[in-house]
Parts: sequence; C-alpha cells; structure tokens
Amino acid sequence: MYCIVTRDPIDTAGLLRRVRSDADGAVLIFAGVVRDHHEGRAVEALAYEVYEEMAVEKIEMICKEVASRFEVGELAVAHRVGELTVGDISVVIAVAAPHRDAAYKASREIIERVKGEVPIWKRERYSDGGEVWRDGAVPDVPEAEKP
Amino acid sequence: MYCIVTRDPIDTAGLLRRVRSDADGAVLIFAGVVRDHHEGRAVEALAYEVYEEMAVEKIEMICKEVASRFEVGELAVAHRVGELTVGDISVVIAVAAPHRDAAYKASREIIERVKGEVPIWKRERYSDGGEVWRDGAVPDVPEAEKP
Amino acid sequence: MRVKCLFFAAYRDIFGAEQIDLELPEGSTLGALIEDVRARAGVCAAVLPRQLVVAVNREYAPVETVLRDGDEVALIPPVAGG
Amino acid sequence: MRVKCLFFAAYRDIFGAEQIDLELPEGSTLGALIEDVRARAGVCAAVLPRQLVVAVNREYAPVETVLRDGDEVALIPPVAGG
Repeated sequence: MYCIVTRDPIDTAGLLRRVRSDADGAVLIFAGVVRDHHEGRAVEALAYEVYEEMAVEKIEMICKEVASRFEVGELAVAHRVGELTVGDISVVIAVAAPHRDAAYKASREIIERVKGEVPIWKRERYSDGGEVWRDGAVPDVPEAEKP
Repeated sequence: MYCIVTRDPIDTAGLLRRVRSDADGAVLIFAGVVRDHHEGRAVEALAYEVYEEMAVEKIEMICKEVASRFEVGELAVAHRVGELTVGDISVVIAVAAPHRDAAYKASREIIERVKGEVPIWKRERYSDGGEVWRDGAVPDVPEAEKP
Repeated sequence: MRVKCLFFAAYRDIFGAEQIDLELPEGSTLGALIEDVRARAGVCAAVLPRQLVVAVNREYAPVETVLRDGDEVALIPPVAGG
Repeated sequence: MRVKCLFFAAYRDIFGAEQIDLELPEGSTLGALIEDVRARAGVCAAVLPRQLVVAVNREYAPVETVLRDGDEVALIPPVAGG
C-alpha cells in the first residue's frame, strides 16, 4: 500500500509498475484531471489545499478497508496539491488484482471515498476572473459512543 | 478513436496522453496483464494469435457503440499479440470522459466485449510443460434476416 | 464460385491448414460450406462444437447467409482476448 | 487546558487564521469548543453550516467527545478532493 500527498506531478506509469505483481491479471488506473469547465464556467486553474497528516491517514484507512473487502493485490493512491492548471492530473488510484471485477469495484470505491472523506479542498479560478472554494462533500462523523 | 493490434509493448502513458482532452475530468486505464497462474496451473508464457483485420474492425465497432451510449471523450484500445511472458501487458483500454461514472462504465463494457467478441486467441504454456489453447467465449452470431 | 476459408488457433491445428480455397456451386449458403468443411476435419470432427461460429468478410454471419464468389470465410474458435 | 484549533480553506478565510490556541476548562467537550469558536466568526457566523464537521487528533469526532490538554482540533469544511 502506497498513499501519498505530493506537490509534484504524479508518475502514473510508476504507480502501475509499483502495484503490479505476477499474481495479477488486471491493473486499473484512475486519473482525475483538471478540466476546463465546472457547472458552465470556464476554469483556468485550481489550487488544492490539504490537511496533510490527516489526509494521508484517511487515504491509508480507506485503502485498508477496501483491500479487506475485495480480492485485490497492491493499491496506490497519489493526490497532488498546490497550484494545478487544466490538464494536470490531480489524483491517481492504482489497483492491481488477480481478476478485473475486483479491480473495477475497488478502484471505484476508493475514488468515491477519497472525494467524500479526505480533508482536501480546491479553490477554482475562472477565466472570468472569479475565484471560489469549490463546494464539496460533508464527511460522515461517527456517532458518539453510548456512555 | 484509436484501436490497434500490435506485436510491440503497449505504451500505456502514451495512450493516457492520447485520449485526454481539456474537457475531461477523468481518464481510466485498464491494463490486462499476463499472470502467473490459471485455474491452479503455473503459467510461464502466452502466445496470442489474432485475425487481425477483423479484430481491429470489431474493436472499432465496439468503441463506436460504447461511445454512442456513454458520455465519453476519446477512447483507445491496444491489444498486443505474439509471445508474451508473465507481467507483460496484453491489452490496454483508455477512456477519457468529463465525469468518472461514464469512464468506469464505458471501460468495463469495452473490456467485456473485447474478451467476448474479438477474434483473438491465446495459447498458454505451463511450467509443467503442457501447452493448450485457452478455453474462450463463444461470440453471438446475428440472426438471419427474414426473407 | 470460389471462396477462401481461414482457420485460426485450435481450428488451424485441427484442419492442419491456415487457409483453403473451396469450390462451391453458385448460391451456396454458409451452412453448406460448414458441412463441407466439417467433413474435412476427419477424426477431429468430434471435437468441433455443434454450432460453429463463422465470419463472412470479417462479420459474424448466420448459416443462412448466401455466399458470393471471392468471399472470405473464417471459422472462429471460442475467443480469448484480453 | 489548552487545545490547538486548525482552520482550512474557506474556514481559514472566515476566521482569518490558520490556527488558534484555545484555553478551555478541564473536561470540555468538542461541542463547547465549537460554540466558543463559532462566536469568533463574527459577521461570518451566518455562513457556517449548522453542523460543523470537526476532527480531533486527525479523526472525525462527534460533538460529545471530551477534549484533553494538547488535542489537535480541526474544523473541516466540505471536502473536495479528487
């Protein structure tokens, strides 16, 4: 398991090599990319901010839970933060598995949970000059334990 | 759309770059890899054979149909043939899309159809010396038109 | 008329050829060609599936298909790409 | 006791700080800290969600959580990674 938050470009091919082992018949790479529009507005650039220590722990926990539920081999997640422009890869999820069904399911679950639970935020800068913190997902907070 | 059958190693990172455009927020790369076992037997190598002209046409048709059903951008499929050993990438499906849901669905449908419909065969060589044409899927044949 | 018939993978082993040219009466169907070809499998005919999958000019085609001079027919064993 | 309170993204803009140290009575709950912090938002208090999501020592935590000296509390705006 390899989970990082980084300010540098993500080495996608390196993550593929890192997760694959001889027992795996499938490797799935999801790459999230900065696109040029959001809800009808032209996007020029993004700044990602992170609560780094917690984010890495959260991503590791997500990977552990997903690995326990699906028959997968190695997992890797790399999330980029800092200033990104259109076309830059913001996140890569790499999943290796003996069979493809588990790879697709695990990959999908990891990206959904990364988007929904990990303390990372993005500020979008639009071509029309505006700049806002992009609206996001509200993480679930565990119930208090009964006394 | 870029569909090839090749005897050379597949350039996965090149396919990612090839499909991505500024309108896409997600790129999904599925890589099929030769693994070291099949139904309990240790696999040493594989030879892929292809009916090349038909295979390329079939893959193109699959991509066209999938592109018409899901909101995706560019698609690329590369299938390697010839002699492969454990760890070699045999097939790559690259799908770019504005949103990830379409990317996952389209990618999955393409790989299922490539495995079920495209005239490609593999001969497995086992560590115990045996060698067999791997059992496969029987493609659907269209019904005859009523006269 | 003459059609080309291609054999791949396990079928190439069974028929001992990659390709044969067949002379058929005008208006022959794919079904007739399949019977003709099946007869050439000799002792191996038993291992052929009861319903052979066949492509005509690179498209999967039903047995009722009427063949034409110059057609490229291919017997397609179960496929195993990916 | 003293706890550290971190603000990120939109909340950093609202509170005008990345981090503040808070002096709280022993045994204070996270809920009490949230009330204290909310009072510091001034005119911006109205734009804060009614239920703030908060992490204690890097884990999302319920408002009933009893804080300890040295805890690291973070107010977590809606997340938007990926």
